[in-house]
Amino acid sequence: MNAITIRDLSVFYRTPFGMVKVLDGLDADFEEGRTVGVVGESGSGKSTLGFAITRLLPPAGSAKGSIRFYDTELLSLPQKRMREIRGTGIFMVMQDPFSSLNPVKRVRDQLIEALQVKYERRGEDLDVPRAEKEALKRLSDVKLPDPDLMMLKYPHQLSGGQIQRVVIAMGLLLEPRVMIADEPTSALDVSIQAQVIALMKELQQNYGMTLIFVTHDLAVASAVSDRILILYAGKMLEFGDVEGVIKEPLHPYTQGLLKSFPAGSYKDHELYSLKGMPPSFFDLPPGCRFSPRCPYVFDRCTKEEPRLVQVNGRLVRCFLYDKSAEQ
Amino acid sequence: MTSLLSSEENLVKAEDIKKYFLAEKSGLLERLAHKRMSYIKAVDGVSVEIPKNRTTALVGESGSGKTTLGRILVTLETPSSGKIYYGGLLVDEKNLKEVRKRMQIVFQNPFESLDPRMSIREIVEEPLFKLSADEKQSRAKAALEAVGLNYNDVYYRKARDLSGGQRQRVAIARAIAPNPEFILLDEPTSALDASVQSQVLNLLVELKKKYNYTYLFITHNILVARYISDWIYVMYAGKIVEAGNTEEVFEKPLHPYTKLLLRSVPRLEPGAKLEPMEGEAPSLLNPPPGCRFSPRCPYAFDRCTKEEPRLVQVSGGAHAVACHLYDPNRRWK
Amino acid sequence: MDIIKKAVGFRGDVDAAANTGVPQNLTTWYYMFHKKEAVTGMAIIVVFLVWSALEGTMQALAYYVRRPNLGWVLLPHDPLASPNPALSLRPPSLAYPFGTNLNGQDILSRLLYAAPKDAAAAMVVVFSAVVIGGLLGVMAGYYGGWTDEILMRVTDAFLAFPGLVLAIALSMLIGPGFDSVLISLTIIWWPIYARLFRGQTLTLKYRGFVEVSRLFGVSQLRVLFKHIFMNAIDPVLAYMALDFGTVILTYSTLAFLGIGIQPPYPEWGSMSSDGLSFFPSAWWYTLFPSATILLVVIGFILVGDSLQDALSGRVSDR
Amino acid sequence: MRSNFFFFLVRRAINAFVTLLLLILLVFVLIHVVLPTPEAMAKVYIGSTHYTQSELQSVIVRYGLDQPIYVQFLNYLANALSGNFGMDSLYKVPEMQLLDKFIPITLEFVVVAIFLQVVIGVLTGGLAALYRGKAVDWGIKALYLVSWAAPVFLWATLLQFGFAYDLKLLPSMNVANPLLTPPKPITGYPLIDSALEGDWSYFDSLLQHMVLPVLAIAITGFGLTTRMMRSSSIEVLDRDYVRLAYMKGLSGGKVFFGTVFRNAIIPIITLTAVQFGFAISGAVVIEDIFLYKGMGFFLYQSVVNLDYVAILTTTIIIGISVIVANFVADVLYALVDPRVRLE
Repeated sequence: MNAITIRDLSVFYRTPFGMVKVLDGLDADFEEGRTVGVVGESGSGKSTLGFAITRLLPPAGSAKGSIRFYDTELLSLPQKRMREIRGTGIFMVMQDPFSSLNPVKRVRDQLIEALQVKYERRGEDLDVPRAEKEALKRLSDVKLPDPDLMMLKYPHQLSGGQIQRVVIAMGLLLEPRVMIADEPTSALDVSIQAQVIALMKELQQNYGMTLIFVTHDLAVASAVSDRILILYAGKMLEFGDVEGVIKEPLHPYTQGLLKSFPAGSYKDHELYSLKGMPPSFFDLPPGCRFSPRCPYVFDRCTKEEPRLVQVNGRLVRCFLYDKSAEQ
Repeated sequence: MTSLLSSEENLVKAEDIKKYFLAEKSGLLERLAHKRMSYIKAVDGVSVEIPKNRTTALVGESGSGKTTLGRILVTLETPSSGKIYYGGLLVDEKNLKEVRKRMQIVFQNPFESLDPRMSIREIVEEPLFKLSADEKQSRAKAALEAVGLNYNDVYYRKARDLSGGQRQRVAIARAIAPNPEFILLDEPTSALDASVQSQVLNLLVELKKKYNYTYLFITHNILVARYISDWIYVMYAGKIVEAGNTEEVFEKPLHPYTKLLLRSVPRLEPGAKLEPMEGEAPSLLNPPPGCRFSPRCPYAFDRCTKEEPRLVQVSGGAHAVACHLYDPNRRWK
Repeated sequence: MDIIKKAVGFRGDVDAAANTGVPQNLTTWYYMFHKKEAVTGMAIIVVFLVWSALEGTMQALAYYVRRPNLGWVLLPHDPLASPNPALSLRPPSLAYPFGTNLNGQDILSRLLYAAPKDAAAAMVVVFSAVVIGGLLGVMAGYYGGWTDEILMRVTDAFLAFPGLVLAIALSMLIGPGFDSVLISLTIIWWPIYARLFRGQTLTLKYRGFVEVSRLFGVSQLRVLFKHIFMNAIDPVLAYMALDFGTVILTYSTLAFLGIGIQPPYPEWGSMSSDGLSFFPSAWWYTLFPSATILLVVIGFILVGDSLQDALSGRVSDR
Repeated sequence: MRSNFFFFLVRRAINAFVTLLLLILLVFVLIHVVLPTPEAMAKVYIGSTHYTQSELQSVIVRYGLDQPIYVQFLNYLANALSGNFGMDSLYKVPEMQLLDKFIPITLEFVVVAIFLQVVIGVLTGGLAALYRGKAVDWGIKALYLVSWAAPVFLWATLLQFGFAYDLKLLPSMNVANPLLTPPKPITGYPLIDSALEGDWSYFDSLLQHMVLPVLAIAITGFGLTTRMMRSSSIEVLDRDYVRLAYMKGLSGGKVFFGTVFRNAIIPIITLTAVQFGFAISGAVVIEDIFLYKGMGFFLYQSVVNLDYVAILTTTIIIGISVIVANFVADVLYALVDPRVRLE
């Protein structure tokens, strides 16, 4: 069963220079209880995806298409119903820990706020001592040292890793069915990143949550996820099981990314590097968006936009695998 | 003092560098109130050697003091105590200007390190301000072409109108234009996208081969450090915990921190389990007694919390570690 | 292309979108010319400034060639005409679009005649304040320590005087007249710029390009001017635009209190003040001068607001 | 770390005091730049054009005007700090005695006006931010533009004519009905005194007379607050913690009042201290128009009568009140923002 089903999703931003389409015709299924790593460089539209699903796009953004949460169509849902899905249905962990928590409120109050929402939805009254106990329990679940001290702190007194744990604990309190993590570790140190990743993986398994893990780092994605979705300039280029994507990548972009991952020493080999840089949304190349950087580019790539095709149980958007006749 | 690491000729040498920052405002008022001053010990007694014509990597997580140490080595910051030798010469007030001419720096964030109002040409020509206009232009041109930018395409543009990768190339061009010997690269690729990062790494390798620069490459990414460097220093909480020939350190990491760090780095291996170390880096205001890694160290024994380990050589000089586990006398102490 | 990034609101995602190859200067201008408020504001300001330049030149000419009537050849009537009871307090008509005052002088002509003085006041005060405040603020921020401490306490002391009150006291002490108003306004105006520049300097001085220049051995003067002052000025620009309006307001209020340009020369504030006693019946007498002030100040605020959005990139709303 | 908050307070208090000293120095310098000779000073102290040479000399000796400049400054400083600003040359009473009467009147209505202005500004600003880009936002923008860009005297005049002369709803001038006997001064603040003494008819009259001047100040001042509140709210609305608050499933109202408001209001505190200074400036004009006999009115009269001593004394007093307002704002700021308090 799919927890989230996305069909033909496009997201637009109004800018002083006109509209830009940051996600273009995205189709993707996120199966219940599994982890999907959404990987893309800056400007690929990866963060936009999370905000589109939770309908928290900035005022300049608008989404078209269909996003279903189990059987509920989210994009046409009235604000009030959407609110009821946020929190207990879908929860999101933000990228920058240092702006993730309200700076003027104690951790305790921010956690209890979340519990209030949960109890309200269950039609129960909030019992503060009980709620506090529950919050404490969750804080120790996310392996925060001295949870009772943590409860009384203000966000600026915590480290980035601690804040991400508090936010994850908040998510656990709400018991969401889908958790979206928008680069939750990119601001953290490697050793803390490993802790957070291990924690998320463990919790995802224990609670059977569906996890959408957005990241720019293919290695991080491969460490957490079951499936990997590669985004490039607003288009999905490849989607499949992590084994396949990492071991035998199909799309030239995925291949390039994997090969340019630093390994070994400069004395032994030169790092592979893709030429050029990701395109601007205002000036997208014709045909395949990756074509100007692609080492295998041929005529058709610059003329026609490739479709998604299925190869070995994976989806890939590349003419190398699309044997259908030229239009 | 004998050489710690190698028999190679050292370009820069620093001895027992300490840098303490005041942790809070200390005005007249606090002094009158006899408030005890607390210091952040960003770098606490560190000695490094940077071999000539080699790339030395300085690896550490945030708060390890790696950036502060780097800034001290290029004289951007004055150490609280300690000595720096540049090409065998003790750096002091008098020869500061001379020494500075021979070193350059590339910062992490290319959005911060280039003056947004200046044209690329002005930026690259700035360090050459003593030369004639013609000379300046030809040097700037050569530098920009060397980093793979087309002079005629970019010289008139403003830094803020370039992409991250291009800006970092300009920053490198500015660094190489005055023909330095020593270049400090402070996380030059961490702000860049994966596909652009490898371009810049390759460029740096290529430039070094061509011009024989000595690099000090500061990074938090241990895999990048491994790729680019010949020698490596691993810093933790203001101390150097391990140092040595890059290959050796990666093949046979000795310090528990280095070992655990290598195991926390996600690799491109699906299903590989990360084994994170526990806890967080200590506060530099009052670091733990003894070894600073001891609270997180799975092998810690009682001596670790009492006595600070010194950086000592192992395996014949190309590898050094600061850990009591490798002290042959540990049982008796 | 910060504008686009901020316009959209997310940090990472539009980075690539931002890289359009369009220079940022152009984006700022593009924004300014595509936002209705900004265009309205700029239109008002351009009309005001062009007229002031024109009329100001005529008045200067009139002064140098000693032919006073040159000063009002561009105006429908003589703004300084000698009192004529027959024309007194005429309501707006075709001949006198804004009516006449007690002395029978044309209010429109007097408003137009006074414009250059307002424009000059705004320019002189704001620009001198930027130069003085910029110099002191950059120094305080860059050198820090006691320099900073002393300069900031002095600015605090100046800022503690409410502007208008200090201006009143100062122009009383210096003596009446246009010059003394300009001097006293400048004296009260620079501290806020010293604050602004200091704040900017504090963030700029740790930026990579400043540190690198130090390493190069670039002269301190060049670092202070080229790298710090020039970069600090961008965010100050929007504030300056707003401030032109504020100076005009304060200048008019002083004139309203009878400080500054003395009769018979017209000034917007004193014209409103004169008209007050005839308000309900001869409404045009005080309303047109007040409305002129309102319009010009709104022009500056609109431009300042939009400029602030454009420069800081805070355009996430529309 | 409470002690740091204590140090913060002490440091701010010292800063305020140093600023005060500098302010007095500034005024002293001003006087001496304009009146460089002892004779010129003495003439001002005498306050009339009819004096003999011996009178002039006696004034010079009495006020120590022939002493070295630093001694004069120290004397001036000592006097100023003890509240002795000398005799008023016009009224021939000590300056403080005059101001004692005028200061409370001005403070009373300015404080009420500031309060009103902050309330209007915060509400409209928050509303505009919530409905940014919509009609509400545009309406509020138009409103605050007109309020902000209008010279103070325009609104005062319109209000006076509209409500007092035309509709005859409210009194057009004075602090209170001159036919009523004012209450005995206890605190010096008429509003408080009349309430304390139960003189409700006087209280009522005070309130009625206060409405228009308060409105005039609040109307010209709230624009700045609205603008600041709008932009700070928009900035806060764009923060991740607001998205997280929505993410928890909180309703829009709860997110706004629980999260956005508390953070967006922080810059308003500093602004309000600045606005207090503006309002006192505005009071000079307002009090002149409404013949509201407070400090501003007194200042204006002194300008008309070229009463230098009174002008400078009033300036110092106003400066002090602004310094105090800034200090209060600093403290409030630290109380609202834990990042400052616990740093």
